Amino acid sequence: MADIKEIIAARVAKELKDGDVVNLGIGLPTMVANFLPEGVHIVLQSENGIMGMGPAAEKGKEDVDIVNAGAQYVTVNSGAMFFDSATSFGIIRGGHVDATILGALEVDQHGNLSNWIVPGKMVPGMGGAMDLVVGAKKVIIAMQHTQKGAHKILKECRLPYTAVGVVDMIITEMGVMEITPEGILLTELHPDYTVDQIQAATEAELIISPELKPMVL
Amino acid sequence: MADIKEIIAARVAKELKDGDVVNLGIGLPTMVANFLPEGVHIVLQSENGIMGMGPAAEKGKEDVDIVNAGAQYVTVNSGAMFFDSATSFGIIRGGHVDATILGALEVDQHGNLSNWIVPGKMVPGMGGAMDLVVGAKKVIIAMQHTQKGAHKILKECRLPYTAVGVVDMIITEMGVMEITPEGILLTELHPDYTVDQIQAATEAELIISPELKPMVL
Amino acid sequence: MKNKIMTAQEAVAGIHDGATIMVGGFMACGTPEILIDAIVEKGVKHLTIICNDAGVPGRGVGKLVSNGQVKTLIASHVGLNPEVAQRMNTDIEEDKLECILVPQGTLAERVRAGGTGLGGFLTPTGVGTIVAEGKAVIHVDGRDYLLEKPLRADFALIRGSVTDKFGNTTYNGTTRTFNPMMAAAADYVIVGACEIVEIGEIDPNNVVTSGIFVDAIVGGEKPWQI
Amino acid sequence: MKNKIMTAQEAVAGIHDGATIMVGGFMACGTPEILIDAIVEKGVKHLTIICNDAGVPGRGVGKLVSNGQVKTLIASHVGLNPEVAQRMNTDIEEDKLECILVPQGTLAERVRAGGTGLGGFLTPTGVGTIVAEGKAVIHVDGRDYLLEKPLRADFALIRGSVTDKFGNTTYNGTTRTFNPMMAAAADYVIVGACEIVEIGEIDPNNVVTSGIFVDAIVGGEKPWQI
Repeated sequence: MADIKEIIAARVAKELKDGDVVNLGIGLPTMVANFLPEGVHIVLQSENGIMGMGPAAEKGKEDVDIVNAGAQYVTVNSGAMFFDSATSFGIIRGGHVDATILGALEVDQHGNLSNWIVPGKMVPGMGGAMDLVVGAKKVIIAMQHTQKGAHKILKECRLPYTAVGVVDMIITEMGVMEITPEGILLTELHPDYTVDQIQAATEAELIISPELKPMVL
Repeated sequence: MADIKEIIAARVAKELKDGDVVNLGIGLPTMVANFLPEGVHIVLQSENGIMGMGPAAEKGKEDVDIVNAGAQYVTVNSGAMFFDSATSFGIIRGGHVDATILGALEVDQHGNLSNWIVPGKMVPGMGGAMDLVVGAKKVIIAMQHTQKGAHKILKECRLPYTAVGVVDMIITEMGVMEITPEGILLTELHPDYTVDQIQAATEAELIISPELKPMVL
Repeated sequence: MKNKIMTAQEAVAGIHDGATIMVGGFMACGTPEILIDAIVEKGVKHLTIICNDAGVPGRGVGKLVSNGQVKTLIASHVGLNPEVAQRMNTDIEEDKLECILVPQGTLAERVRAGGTGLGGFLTPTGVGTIVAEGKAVIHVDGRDYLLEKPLRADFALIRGSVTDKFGNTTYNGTTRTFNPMMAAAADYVIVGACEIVEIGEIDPNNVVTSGIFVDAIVGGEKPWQI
Repeated sequence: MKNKIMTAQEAVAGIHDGATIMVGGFMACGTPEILIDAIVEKGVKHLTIICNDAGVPGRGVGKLVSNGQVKTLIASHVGLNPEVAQRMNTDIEEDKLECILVPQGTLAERVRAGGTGLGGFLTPTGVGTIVAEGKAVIHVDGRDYLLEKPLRADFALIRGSVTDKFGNTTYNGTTRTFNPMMAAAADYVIVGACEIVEIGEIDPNNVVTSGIFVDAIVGGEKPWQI
C-alpha cells in the first residue's frame, strides 16, 4: 500500500478541473499539486498574496521576497500576480476560489468543520481557514480517517467550529464521502477496507451510495 | 475691483498649508490652484483616480489616458499616483484629504449643505460630493454670496441636503464666514462692503466677530 | 488553457434583454467603447447599467442611452448627458429611463462588496439626506452610518490598457476608475484591451486585475477622446 | 516639502508605553525589522500590536513578544511562535500577554475599514463560531453576516521595497500583505525601506501606497529570512 498521504492527495487531485483556482492548506493538501492528471493545470492561490503560485524554490535560487502561506520560499508561474491581504481575502470570500483543500480536527454530518483550536491545549489561531471554507466554491477535507483510532468524522463536532455547514467532501485513505442534506454519503471505498471497517472508523452513520465504487486511484 | 471669482479663489488659497492634500471642485474651486502663496505646494487629489494632479495639459501634448474629474486633459506632477475609484474614495472618506473646496446652491447656519439637486429641475447626481464633504477634514464653500440677489446662505437649507453639519467655512466675494456651534461667524469683510450689506445678502443672522478684519486678499 | 481571445460580437453574444451590465470608466475615460459598440449593434433592450455616469451623447454608456437600450441606470452623476433627463421625463413608455443615483464612493464600495463577498458596509456618506431613505442607520462608536448593500451584475465591460492572454490587466492613468472592482463583481467579464500581450509579459507586481476574473478578451480598444 | 527621511531611532521616538501599533507582514515576510529593532532598543512597554501573526522567535513581532513589550496582540495566527502560548498562560503578571484572534480576511478588512472611513462591514466569516460572540448578526438578502468594526492604530510600521522621498511605496512579491491597508489606518506611519529613490522614479501607475500616508522613511531595511 502506498503512503497514506499520497493516496489521499492523489484522490483529491482528481476533483480538480483544468483552470480551477485552488487554495491548498499546509501539509498534506500541498501534496495535491504533485498528482494532477495530465492536461489539468490549476491556478494556485496563496492567501499571503499570490495568484499563480509555482513549486517550491530550488535551494540557492530563492527570491527572499516570495514565500507561501507556510513561510517557505516558492516560485511563481508565468502570468502570476501579487496582491495585498485585503485583496487576497476579497478573492477568497468573494467566491473566486474554486476549491479549498484543508485538513480537519473534526468534521460532522452537517458539514460543520472544526480545525483551528483545542481549547486549553492548542490555540494557534484560525489564520485564513475561516474565510477560506466560507468563501470557496468547494470545500474538500483531506485527512487521515482517524486520529490514531479516535473518530474525527462525527455526528456533531465537539471542538469549536471553524464554520458551520461548509464542507462538501471528505477524502481519506479509506474512502470518499460527500456531505448531503441527509448526511454523509459514502461514494467510494478504498479496496483495502470494507464498508464495516470504514463505518467502524466513523462516528457519524454513513449512507452507502447505491453506486458505491472502489476509490479512484 | 478684480474679478469676483478671482477674489474668492485668492482668499481660499490662503487657507491651504504647504503639503495639504486638497480636492478642488469643478469651476471656481479649480482656480484656487493659481493663487497659492509662495512656498505653499499642495497635493491635488482628483476623485477619478489621481494623487498629485498637475495643471491642464498643453494643447497637442495631452495624454489621452489622463483626465480630471471634469473630463479635461490634465498632467500629473512628479511623485503622482493613479488608483481606482474604491481607493480614491477610501482616501476621501478615510479623512486623508485635508480640505475640499466646492460650490453650493445653499448652505445654512448649521453647516448643512445643498449642492446637488433641484428636484424637478436639475438632477445631475451627487457625483463624489457627498463623500467629499463627509470625509474631508475641512470643507470650504467657495461661491458668490447670492444667486443674482437671491439668498444662498440660509437659516435652513430648503433643497435636499448633500450632507448635514459638514461645512467649516464659507468664502464669498463679500467676506469670510466660519460655521460655529452658535451660528455663522463673520470673521473677514471685503472692503467694498459694509456689515449691513453682507447681512442683507444673507438670510441667516451673522455673528460679527469682535476681531472682524478686512478680507485678506 | 482556454482561449479567451475573441471578437467583440462573440464576447457579447450571451448578453440578453434585461441583463444587468457593469461598465467601467469615468465620463467614458476607461470605458471599453468597442464593447459598447457591439452591444449597440446587437440591439438588446431593457438593460440595467451600473456605471459611474452616463457618459456623454455618443460616448460610453451615452450610446446605449441614445439607442434606447437602457431601462435602469445606476450611477453617481448624469449631468453631462442631457439625454438622461429627457428620457427620465418622457411620456413615451418604451423610451423611459429610471435613474438611481448613488454617491460615487458608495457606488465604488458597493461594487467592491459585491465582488468580495461582503454583505454590505457602513458608510457615513448620505446620512441625513434622501440617500438614506429606506436604509438602515446603524450607530457604531458614537457615529451614525448607513448600511449599504453589495452590487453584482451578469456582465462587466472592462477597459484594459495592457492585457495578457490569461486576462491579467493593467490600466494606464485615469482609465482605472471602476474597472478593477467591476471585474470581480460580475458573472461574465469581458475586457476590451488596447494591447494584448503574451502571458508573462506583465510584471506580477504590477498586475491590477487578475486573469481569473476574465472570461473574454477583445483587442483593438481605441484611445479615449471626449 | 517636509523631509521625511530619518533614522529608525528618530522615527520611533514618539512611540510611547501603551501605544497601539500595526505591523505589516506575514510570518515576518513584509515586516520592517529595522523598525522593530528600534522599538526593542527603545524598550517601550504595554504595547497593543496588530499584525497578521506573532512572527517567530527572533523575527518580526516575535522580538517584541520575547522582550515582554506586548500586552495585547491582535492577530489571525500565532501557532508558529510558541512563546505566545507560554506568555498567554504565564502566572507572572508583567509577562502576561492577551491574544485576540481574528480571522485573517476579517483582520485585513477591519484594517482597511479603519483607513477608509467605514464604520464596519458585514462578513459571512465566523458566523456560527466563537468569533461571533458579542457581535451583531445582520441578515441581508437571505444570509447571515457578522458586523465587524474598523481597526485603527497610533502607529503603523510598514516595509517598503522601493520608497521615494515623498513616501510613495511599492512592495515586491509577497511582502505586500497587510502593509497597504495599515499605511492608511494609523495616525503616524513609518516606512522601513529597502531602497529609497528620488521622487518621480516610480511609475505613477505602479505606486501601491501613496506618500500622503507616510510620515517617516527609514532606509536600510534588510532582505527577509526565516
